[in-house]
This record gives sequence, structure tokens and C-alpha cells, in this order.
Amino acid sequence: MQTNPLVTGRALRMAFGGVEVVKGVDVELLAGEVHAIVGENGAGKSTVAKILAGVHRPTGGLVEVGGQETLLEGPRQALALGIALIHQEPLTFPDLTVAENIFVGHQPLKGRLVDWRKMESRADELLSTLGARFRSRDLAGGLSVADQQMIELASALTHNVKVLLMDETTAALTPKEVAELFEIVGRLRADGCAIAFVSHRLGEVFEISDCITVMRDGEKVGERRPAETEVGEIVRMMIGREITVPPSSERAPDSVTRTESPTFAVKSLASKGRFEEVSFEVHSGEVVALAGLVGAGRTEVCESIFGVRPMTGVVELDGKTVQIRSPREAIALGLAMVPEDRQHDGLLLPMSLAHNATLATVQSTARTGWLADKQERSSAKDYLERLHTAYRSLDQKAKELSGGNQQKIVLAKWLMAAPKVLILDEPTRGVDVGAKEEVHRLVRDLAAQGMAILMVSSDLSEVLAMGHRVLVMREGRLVAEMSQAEATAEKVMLAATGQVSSAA
Amino acid sequence: MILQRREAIPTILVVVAFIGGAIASPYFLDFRYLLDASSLYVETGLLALGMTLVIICGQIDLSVSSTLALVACIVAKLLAAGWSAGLATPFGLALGALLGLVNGLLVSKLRLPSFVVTLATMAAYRGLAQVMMGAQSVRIPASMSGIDSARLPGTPIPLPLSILILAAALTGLLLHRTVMGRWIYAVGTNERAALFSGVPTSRVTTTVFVVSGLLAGFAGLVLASRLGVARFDHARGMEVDAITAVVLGGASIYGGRGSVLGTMLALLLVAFLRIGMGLANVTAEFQLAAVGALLVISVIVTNVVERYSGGRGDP
Amino acid sequence: MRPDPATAKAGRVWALREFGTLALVVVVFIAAGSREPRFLQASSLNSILLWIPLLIVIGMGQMLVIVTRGIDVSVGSMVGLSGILVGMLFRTHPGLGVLPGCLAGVGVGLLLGSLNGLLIAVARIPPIIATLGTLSAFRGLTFIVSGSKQINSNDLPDALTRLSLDGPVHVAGVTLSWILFLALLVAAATAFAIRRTRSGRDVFALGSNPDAARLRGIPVTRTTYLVYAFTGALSGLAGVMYASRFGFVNPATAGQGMELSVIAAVVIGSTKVTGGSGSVLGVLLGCLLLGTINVALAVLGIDATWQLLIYGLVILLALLVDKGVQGAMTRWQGAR
Amino acid sequence: LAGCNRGGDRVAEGEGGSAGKKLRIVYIPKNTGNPYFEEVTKGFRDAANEIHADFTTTAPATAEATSQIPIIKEQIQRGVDVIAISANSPDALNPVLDEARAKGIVVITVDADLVGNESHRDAAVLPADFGEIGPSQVELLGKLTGYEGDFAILSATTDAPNQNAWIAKMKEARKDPKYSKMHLVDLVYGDDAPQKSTTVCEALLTKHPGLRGIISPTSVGLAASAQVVERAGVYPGGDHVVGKGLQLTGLSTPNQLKKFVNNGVVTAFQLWAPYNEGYLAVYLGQRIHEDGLKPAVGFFFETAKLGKRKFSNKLELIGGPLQTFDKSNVEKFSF
Ligand SMILES: Nc1ncnc2c1ncn2[C@@H]1O[C@H](COP(=O)(O)OP(=O)(O)OP(=O)(O)O)[C@@H](O)[C@H]1O
Ligand SMILES: Nc1ncnc2c1ncn2[C@@H]1O[C@H](COP(=O)(O)OP(=O)(O)OP(=O)(O)O)[C@@H](O)[C@H]1O
Ligand SMILES: [Mg+2]
Ligand SMILES: [Mg+2]
Repeated sequence: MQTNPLVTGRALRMAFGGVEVVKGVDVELLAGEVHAIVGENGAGKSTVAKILAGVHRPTGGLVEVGGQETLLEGPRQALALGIALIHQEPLTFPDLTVAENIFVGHQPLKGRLVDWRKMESRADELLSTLGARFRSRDLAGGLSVADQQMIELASALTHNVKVLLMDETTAALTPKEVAELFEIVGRLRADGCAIAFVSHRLGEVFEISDCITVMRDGEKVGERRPAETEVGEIVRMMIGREITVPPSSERAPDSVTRTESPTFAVKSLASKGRFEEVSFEVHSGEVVALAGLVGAGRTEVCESIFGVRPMTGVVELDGKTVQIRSPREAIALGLAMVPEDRQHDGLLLPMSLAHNATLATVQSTARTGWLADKQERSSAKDYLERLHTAYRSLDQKAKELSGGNQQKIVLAKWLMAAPKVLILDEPTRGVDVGAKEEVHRLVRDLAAQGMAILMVSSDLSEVLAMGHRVLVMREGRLVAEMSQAEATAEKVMLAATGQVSSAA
Repeated sequence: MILQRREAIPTILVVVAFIGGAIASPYFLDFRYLLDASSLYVETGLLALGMTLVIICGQIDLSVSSTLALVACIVAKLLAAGWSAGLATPFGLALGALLGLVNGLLVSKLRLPSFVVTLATMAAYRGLAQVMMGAQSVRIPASMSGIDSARLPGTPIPLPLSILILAAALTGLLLHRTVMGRWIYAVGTNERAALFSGVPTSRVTTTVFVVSGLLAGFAGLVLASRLGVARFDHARGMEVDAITAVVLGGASIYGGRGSVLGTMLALLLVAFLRIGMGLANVTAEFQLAAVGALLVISVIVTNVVERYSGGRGDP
Repeated sequence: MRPDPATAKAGRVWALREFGTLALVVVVFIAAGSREPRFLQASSLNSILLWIPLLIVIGMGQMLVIVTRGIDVSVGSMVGLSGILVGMLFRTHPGLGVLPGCLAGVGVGLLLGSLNGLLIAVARIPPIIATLGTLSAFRGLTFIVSGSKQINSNDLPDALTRLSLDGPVHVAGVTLSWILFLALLVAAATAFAIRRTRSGRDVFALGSNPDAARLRGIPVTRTTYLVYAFTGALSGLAGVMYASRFGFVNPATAGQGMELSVIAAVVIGSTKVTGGSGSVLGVLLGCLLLGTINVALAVLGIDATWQLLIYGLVILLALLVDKGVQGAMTRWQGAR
Repeated sequence: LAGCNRGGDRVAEGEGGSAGKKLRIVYIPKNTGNPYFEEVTKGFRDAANEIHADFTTTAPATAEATSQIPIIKEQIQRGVDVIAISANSPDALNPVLDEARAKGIVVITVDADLVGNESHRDAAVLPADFGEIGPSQVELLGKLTGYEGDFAILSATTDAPNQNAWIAKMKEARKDPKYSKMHLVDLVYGDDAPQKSTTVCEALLTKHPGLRGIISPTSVGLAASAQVVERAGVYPGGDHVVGKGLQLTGLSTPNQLKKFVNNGVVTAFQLWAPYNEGYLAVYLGQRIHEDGLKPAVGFFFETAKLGKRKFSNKLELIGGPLQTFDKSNVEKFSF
């Protein structure tokens, strides 16, 4: 393995609106190495990645490409130098075809003109090697987060990248897809590329990386070789304290005292072309985990229940059939949903944290229709702190928070609504270990207080650790239901991938 | 606090315009006249108030001036037909609201782009007025006309002006102090996220158009009373002045940003500017160019200020 | 907002949306023709084919602007200003040829459009504001440079008016005028450019997701600037075509209010106002529909007082048809 | 009569501008950039120079009904003595004009009167005898077409007072048996917008293939129509001419039609001298303001240059007379 640095960041500094969020970080991406960057939410991982990819211009320090100092003017130039970044929040063009999305900005030319045939054939080749469900002529609009990330990966591969930066690319992926991804990463590494790999899934980090940089509050707290360390140490470095609770994956769930009649039940839900015959129950005090491969239709089931999409079927609350034609009605009935796509569906990015956190409850807080600012702010503050959210002021804009902290805002919004039934779609996607723990504990507490919880997750360990029962969806159908006791990683995966006859 | 910073620019400009006017013409510094002349902008102001809500909600309403004309015409006809003012006035307001409701439903329920919907109703509403009135215009009975010669009892403030101030206060309360107001900002910022949070997005969208229509209808009554006649072609192009005021006032045409105070300051600014230039016999073409330039410059300044004060510079 | 697969599917068969517009054109023809057979004569076809060229030319630019989520309401004023300036040029240089005149018009337009482009792309002013500003600024300038004086027919060279008086192709009394061909040429060129050049594709990417465009290395500023400069250049050309078509240029009326017809045509032509999607064919049909309606109203001798109302209603109708009652109904659900 | 004759004599004596402070006159045309009002303004300028009055002119950018109101208010505030205005609306200006007159300002409407609201101005100066315009247009077309065939009228907007007044007179005039073979088959409106005027004119040709004549008593309509008729080639001597060909005539300033007169598309058209309107308005304003002249129906008003004019029934003075332009004389004029 060679060791000449392809990209180096020296004493990188970055400040937003006067607040320094990266404080003198050194990173060195070596050829033929996978370099993991881990750290809590808001530690500055994405920011560092963005600096190296020319998205942000550092307020201090310098970037060296191939050994010499370079002032990256922007993503264009970075790409030209073979540095590609797969963003934490996917960046696709809904109105363009998948092929165009992959080749945007560098379409294959014939003379000076775009060569569509070549573009589409090359795109299809790539997609098949990535094992994608969709084809080059499909429109990108409507693909899932994971599918969109796959497009970005493909796009990165089409620039003959020397340096590939992946920011939480695995967050929305299932183990199967992660495996496929790692295969490609392996190939790139063998070809002498340098790969930066930002992730919260320490398991994956240890599996793939040759070197781990740990960040905390914008500083680099250390660099380790996986061989010479273990998860515990990394976690300690990340959060700077011992976590008392063992990581959830090893923890037995609380036993549930099942109420005989379910709080929440759906019967043969169907939505043409998306899902059909979906029936299940959630009892108060129970966490039901909904597993499946990306694209299985889980999000769409959730959104349909919540009244965002039309569907057919019966929804029962406390035994009574209810009509839900809009989220508003759902909320009135005591439902709440944390959507998968935080940025698009969860937040008002340019608005203040306070207004974001209270959006769902603003009406009930203000009994008369006149705003009750004081109560709002105090309860917002209260909940944000309960979730250990890192923020400067309630008037800070939501878009200034890191991915994980943004998720906490969304959670806070719904906890304020004190729902009977809570639907969580990928609640810990892009959330760091510490925060993830908190979310898990929180979910357990809420269940313990008698809330009925449906939790969609692509993270197997999460599914196993949290679910009192585990449901598995495949291609729009419920294919398996297993109790906590029966559920094992193997069974779930088999059901999700359809290797066994459905056991539900 | 951010809001205040945003209104700083219009405020400064108003002062500048005032001083400029005083220098440009010896006839400018006459407060009674300023009050009277400003009251010519009351209709524009009422339209701008509605437009503020619509724009913050991420929409646009080009049909306001046509709504104004249609309401004025119909009310005039009713009065001519012997209706009492006490009956015709509320009817006019209701009619305005109804016309707004049509816009609102087309936009919120059928998900049609407001720009084109109101572009169409702009033609349709004025067309309707024309069909009803043909060429001739209808007189407003003395009892209802001459509103701008009336003054707020015991003050030199013309009645229309005080009406505008009242309307502004109410709109301000709605926008900045009520749940609906908060929802308007939310929908304008990210409709889908608002929907997910249980905001009745289409009701909110409909509401802003209804309010806009209502205020336009109100403006129609004021104009008819001021002119003493109503006619289908009155107030053509007033919607542009209204939009100009709203945006000068610091609202973002992309929604989610703006304030009533800002709009009112901008209106005052435009009024002073026009009055000043008019008194100095500046020709119409220069006035056109000046107001256009002002609009552009003020937005540039806002952007610059925001970029350096760490706020969001990106449009 | 992330469109759901439903719209994605609709998007895949985007082409179909244009047929809604085409159908409407046919409907108007049949309706008008059945009430006044003379409407189906060559002469009214001529009238329509002379009504649309200016609209088409500007529409090409406006379409791209709207695709980038922008709007340019200053086109009418740009037509006026370039029309006046070129007119003055012809008045002072009677010998001047038509081609130089057209180039001058394009040049003037390019200059004005570039100003819009700079304000929007570089100074980051929201398009509707910037162009609302230049809408009045350019109109004011038109009065100033012309000293509020009109360009009369005897100031314009015959060769120029010939462009719209006759043309290369005559079939069954229908004359396909030179300016029509000019317009179709512009349309064809635009169609080719947006499909086969990188800059063309960048326009659509930019409109589809601006943030992504920036982060994926698309020259956002340049692309934005280009669409407005392009629109300006085309409006400039339209200014010359205006002089040719009407034989006189008045600083007050030239191009006045044109922006509305253009935008209407572009949107009726099923260009997505939320950006990212639009087609030349759609715009052509949009222009054709508006032209047909206007001429039909005139030929049917519909009482002048009714025209405005009908015009408005038809645009609404076009929108609804384009939307498709089907789609509208399903959205009724989601809209709650 | 005597009283006012004396007034006339005094003007003739040419001792117009009274000593002391200058008379301040403002003229407010319908809108800027309108070549017709350029000519009117010229008249104002010359007369104002003759009597050493201080003259300014200012106009709105659009001819929208209410657009003149702020301007009038400003002029009141500036304390002018005489406001001469070509009204954009027959009635919307009433309140503000009353305000002006209450402040002792003389209000004179020029070219466009407050039809039905004459009591809101002191006097009017109108282009030509409305009773004369309609008939002489019909007569002109008659001469051109040999007093026979279908003809149509292309007007401005449906609500333009002057246009409607003239059109009414045209219809009346046709009762004369002399015109019995001329049939008015259509009346259309081009809103004084080039595009619309063009479209409706084309529609006329489509609807009435055998049309012998078009009268367009508005310069925009006439200029646009000329372009259409030339394209269609249906004018006498045109290459698609039907029978004797279509005669296009109407009212317009010569400059706008020179080309079409010279290339035979238009044989003849008419207009009064807009110049006179401005010229008269100045003297009238001065006499009313400085000498307290009270215009009265049937009385005469005299200026050295234009001679005697009679106040008609609504206190109107007539700029007139109607001038016919054709190949022989069109090049002599430049307005
Ligand atoms: N555009 C921005 N404006 C202001 N502050 C920002 C911006 N982007 C990031 N920050 C701040 O920088 C800090 C680091 O953000 P960053 O996204 O790099 O964290 P992260 O390590 O990627 O967290 P996560 O794992 O949750 O994605 C956060 O505190 C965030 O609030
Ligand atoms: N067979 C398919 N082919 C193409 N697209 C599909 C298919 N199935 C689902 N999709 C799309 O992929 C997206 C993912 O669906 P959805 O998000 O409901 O599944 P999921 O299991 O929730 O996936 P995720 O893990 O991303 O939440 C949906 O928007 C849907 O449009
Ligand atoms: Mg991150
Ligand atoms: Mg999902």
C-alpha cells in the first residue's frame, strides 16, 4: 500500500456567522486508504468534508492537493482535480432522468454536443454494477433517499475520482446495500484512490477503514488504526465521557404489559403500485419495528397512515375506525410522525428553532388563536434541552444546525404534541452514537409511559434492539412478523430479501 | 430583531426621500398637503397589505386591481339602484372576499400556480366589470362620495389615511400575533413541512387570497368614493405598485419573509418620492426610471447588509 | 419539494401535456369556424401567423427563464427600447440595411438582458423584483432617448416592413412571412441548444434543484446570467420585428404589456412554473393558442367589451386542461 | 356681443401679458410620447412666449383614468394660475378639478372634454366642430368610393368620448340620401393599441371581402390599418385588389401617414390643426384669469393670429378647421 497523501487539510478552520465550528483540524487522505471520520452530531465532520470538496472556503488553514497548496474555488474545481463528495443530504434533480443526474455538468460529448446514447448506456452499466432498482431513463424525482445517494455515488464514479468523500452515505442503506457499496469502495481503494468515510455506524467504520479520525466540537481529538483500538475507546474519544448504558445492540428490551385491545391498528391498507394488504397492530406501551430494504414501501405506508398520501383500507384507534385525510386530522387523533426526509418534510430551514419546535403545537398552546410567545419559548427550550440539542439560541435558524441536531428539533416538535401513537421513519438516520442512545432511551421511556410506537428503520441492530415486535416489508407487502424473542438479524434479512416464504 | 434590521433600510430611505423632497421643491414642506397627497396612495396601500400576506405565503396576486375595479363598479350600480350605503358597503367587502376566494381555491385546491391563475382572473374580473358597465361610468351618490375631503374628527388627517392605518394595524396583528400569521410564514417557508406538522396549508393559502380580495374590495369602495364615480378601467396596473411596496418593504418574493411595517414604510417612501418629484415637475419618464432603480438598489443594499451581518444573503 | 412517483411518471410522459394545448387550439378553431365559417379562410390564418412570431421569439427566452425558476417581466420594455433605438438608427441612417438593423436590435437587447442577468445572477436580486425594476426603468429610458417622439412609417426602410408584408412561401393564399420563419428559426435553434449542449442541460438542472446545481459543480451564476441575456437578445430582435410588423414604434405603446401575453403563452405551453421543465413545442403551441383566440374573438366580432373576460377565462381553461382534471382531483386529497 | 368684442380687440391690441408677476400655465396631456399632443404643446409654447407667460407641461406615463389626479394636485400645490388638461376620464377628475377651481385656478380642457361634466371646468378648446368631423369624414370616404359600397369604422376604445361623439354624427350624416348607397357594415375597436388595431382590421377584411372603405378616426388605428391594407394589397392598384379597391381614410397627423399616401395605400385623410388648440387655450386662460372674462354661449373670442372664434353651446372654442391631406400637400406638413 502506497502512502503519498492525495489531499491534505492543514489546521483547517471554519466559522459560520462568527461561530467557529471547525477549529484547526488536520486530515491526510492517503492513496489506497479508507479514512473514517467519526464524531458526535455537530462535531464538524460534514464541514471538513465540504472544505476538502471545495464547497466551503476555510476561514483558516490550507488544503493541499497532490502535495501542493491549492485554493479550491468551488466544487467545479475540486471535481476537476478528481475530488468528489457524496453529500449527507442527497442532491438530485427530480425533473431530469437518472442518466442526466449522473452526468450532470460533464455529459459525454460528440464534438461539442451532448451524446445522449453514450450517456444512457454508460449510466446503465454503472447502475447495474451498483445493483440499482432503477434505470437510466427514469426520472430521478420520487426515488428514495437511498436511491438518490446511489445516483450521487454513480456520478462520483464517472469523474475518474482520485479522492472520494462519503458523508453518511450508508445512513439510509440496509446491510445488503452497504455490502455492495463496500465492494465498490474496496475496488477504488485497490485502484489507489483515497476515500474519506463519514459515518455514525462504528461497526461499518471498523469493517472498512484503515484509519479513523475522531472529532469533537470541531477539534480533532485523535487518530487511530482500527487494529490498535476498539469501539469503546473511539466512543469515549467521541463524546469525551463513559457511556453508562451499554450500546443498545447488546441490550434486552423492557418486557411489555400488552393491553388486550390494540391502541392502533391498520387493516389491509393499499395504495396502487406502492403497497397492498398491509395490516398490523400496535399496542400502547409497545415499540413495533418496521424493517425492510430501501424501497420496500415503508415510508409510503407511514405517510399514507398519516394522511399525506391517498390510500384505501381501515385505520382503527382504540378500536374505533377513524378517517384520516390529512396530517392535521391525524394529529387531532393523537398521531405524530417524524418523517424520513428531515430537510424537506421536517423543518422550516430558514426559520428559528423556536418556531420549528412549536409548529405542531402552536395552535393548542395559543388557546384563543392569539400567539402565546412566552409559553412557546419556554416549552421549546425545555424540550430542546431534554434532548441535549446543541444550539446557540432559540432564534438561531434551523439550517445552521448539523444533521443530528436538526433531527432533535423535529423530535422535540412531536414530543410537545404528546401523541398517543408515534410513527418514526428512520429516526436515527445520520444521528451520532450519543444522540442515538438518547433517542433510543427516549423511545423506550415514551413506550413505558404508554405511547404506541411504530418505528421504521434500516439499521438492523436498531430494529432488533428497539422492537418488541419486528415487522418486515418487501416490495410493498408485509412478509414477516416476529416477536422480540424470535427476531434475529438473519431472519429479518432473509424475510426482507425474500429468501424465505413469507411467515406472517 | 432580524425583522427590525430588515426595516432599517426602508426607514432610512424614507428620511432621505423626505429631505430630498424638501430640497427639490419649495412646495414640499407643507404637512397638510403631504397628508392630502399621501392619501392618494391609500388604495395602493390597502392592496399592498393584502399582497404582503400573499407574498409571505409564497404566492402572488396580480388580480387585486381588477378586483378593486369590479367591486367599485358593482357597488356603484347597487347604490344607483337605491341600495343604502349600510347595505352596499358590506356587500362590496363580501364580494371582494369572494373574488379572492376563487383565486384561493384555484391555487390551493387545484394546485395551480398563483402567478398564472391571478394573471387570468386579472383579465377575467376586469372583463366582467367591462361587460357589466360597458363604456359608461356610474356616479356615486353624494352621501357616499368625497371620502378624502373628510378628516378624522379633530385632526388634519384625511379619513382614507386613517382607514389605511387602521387596516395596517389589523393586518399586522393577524400576521405577527396570531396562529394564522405564524402558519402563513410556515407555509411560505416550506409548504410540505408545514403540512407534515398539521398546518392546514390549503386553508392558509386560501385565507391569504380571501384577505387580499377583501382589502382590494375595500380599496374599491375608497376609490369610488374619492372619485365620485366607478368605471371598469379604474386603477389599471395598481397591482404593480402594490407589489413594489411589499418588496421594497423587505419581503421575500419566495415567501416566508416580510412584514406589515416594512410594507407601510415602503409605501410612504414611494409616496414621498412621487410627491417630491411631481412638485419638482420631474417628468413621468424620469419618475418611472427613478422608482424602478430605487426598487433594485434597495434590494441590493438589503442583500449586502445581510451578507455582512451574517444573515442569509442567498435569494 | 420531492415529487412523488406519480408526478415522476407524469414527467416521463411530459410530451403528452402539450397535446392538451394542441387540443384546445383545435377546439377554438372548430368552435369559431362553426360560428363564422369565414374564420377558416386563409386570411385569418395569415392574421394568426402574423400574431405569433414576436411572442414565439420572446417566449423562447421566457421559457428558459421560467425553467430556472425565474421570471422576466421586463421583456415588453426591452422590445420598446430596442424598437425605438433601432427606429432612430434607421431614421438617421436611411441607407441602413435590415440585417445590420436586426443585429443592432439584438445588440441592444443583449445589453439590457445582461443588466437583468447581472442584477439577478451576480447582485442576487430576486428575478421578479429585478425585472419589475427594469420594466419601468427601461420604459422610462425609452421615453428619454426618443424625446417621447414616435418613429413613423416613413422613417423605416421598406425592406424592413417587407419582412412581415410578404414571405418566401405562399400556399393557398396563406403567406408564411419572413418574420414567421425568423421566429421558427429561433425556436428550432433553441430546441437544439437546450437538448444538445451542456449549457442547455445546465439550465434545466439549475431549475430542477438550485442547491444541488451549485454543489454538483454547475456554473450557476453564469447559467443564470445567460438565460436573461438570451431573453434580452431575443426581446431586442423582437423589437425590430415589432417595427417591421406595425410599421411604427411609439415609445409608450411599443411592447407595452407584452410580458403578460408571453408569460401566459409560456405557461399555457405547459412549462412548469416551479422550474426544471419546459419545452419549445409547448411554447409554440401556447403562442398558437393565444394567437388563435385573439384572432377568433376579432373575426367573430365578439362585442369588444366581452373580449377581456373571454381572454381571462380561456387562460384559466387552458390551465385546467393542462393540469388535467384527473391530476387535480387526486391532489384535492393531498391539498388538505 | 359688444362686451366680448372689446375683449377681442384688446387682445388684438396685443397688450396680453399684464405687468408684475408672470402668468403661470401648465398643460397636462393624456400621456407622454403621444405625437399628437406634441403638436398641441407647440401651440401652447408659442402663445405663452407671445404673452410672456411661464409655461410648463407634465403628463402621466399611461393614459389611465386616475393617473392625472396626483399631477393636478401637485400643480395646485405649485400654485399655477391656469391648468389646461386633456382629460383621461370624463368624470374621475371632477373632485380634484373642483378643488383647483375653488383655489381660483382656471381650468380649461383641451382636445378631450369632460363630457357630461362640463360644469367642472371653465371652458374647453376642442379640435374641431364635432358636428363637422363626422359628416366630413363620411363625405371624404364618399368622394373616394364614388358614394357607394360597404364600409366599416375602426375606432379606439369603446369608451372614448370624442370617438363616440364623432361616430354618432357619422351615423346621422348617412341619413342624407346622397349616401344611400353607402352601408356601414361594422364598427370595431382597436383600443389604440397597435397589436389589437392590426388584428381587428385584418378581421374586417376577412369578414367583409367586398369592403369598399374603412374610416379610422384615430391615428393609431389608421396607421395600423394602413399597414394591414398594404399587406393585403386590397387598396386601389394593390395586387390583390377586389373591384375598385378598398379606400382607407380617417384622422391622423400627416407624419404618421406620409409613407402610405406616397405609396398609394391611403388616398386622403383629415385632421384639424392641433397647434391651434394649444394656442387658443393660452389666450383663453389668460383672458379668464387676468381679465375675469366670463365665457358665454354665442359670444366671440378673438386672437390676433386665429381671428374670431365663437363659444358654442357648452362653452367650447374650436381649434379647427378640418384640413384634408393627400399626395398634393402632405409633404408640406411636419407634425
Ligand atoms: N451553513 C451553516 N451555517 C451555520 N452553521 C453551520 C452551517 N453548517 C454547519 N454549521 C454548524 O457547524 C457545526 C458542524 O456541522 P456539521 O454538519 O459539520 O456537523 P456533523 O459532524 O456533520 O454533524 P452530523 O453528524 O449531525 O452531520 C454544527 O454545529 C452546525 O450547527
Ligand atoms: N420497485 C420500485 N421501483 C422504483 N422505485 C421504487 C420502487 N419501490 C419503491 N420505489 C420508490 O423508492 C422510494 C422508497 O420507498 P419508501 O421510502 O416508501 O421505501 P422505504 O422502505 O421507506 O425506503 P426507505 O428505507 O428509503 O425509507 C419510494 O419513494 C418509491 O417511489
Ligand atoms: Mg454531517
Ligand atoms: Mg423510507
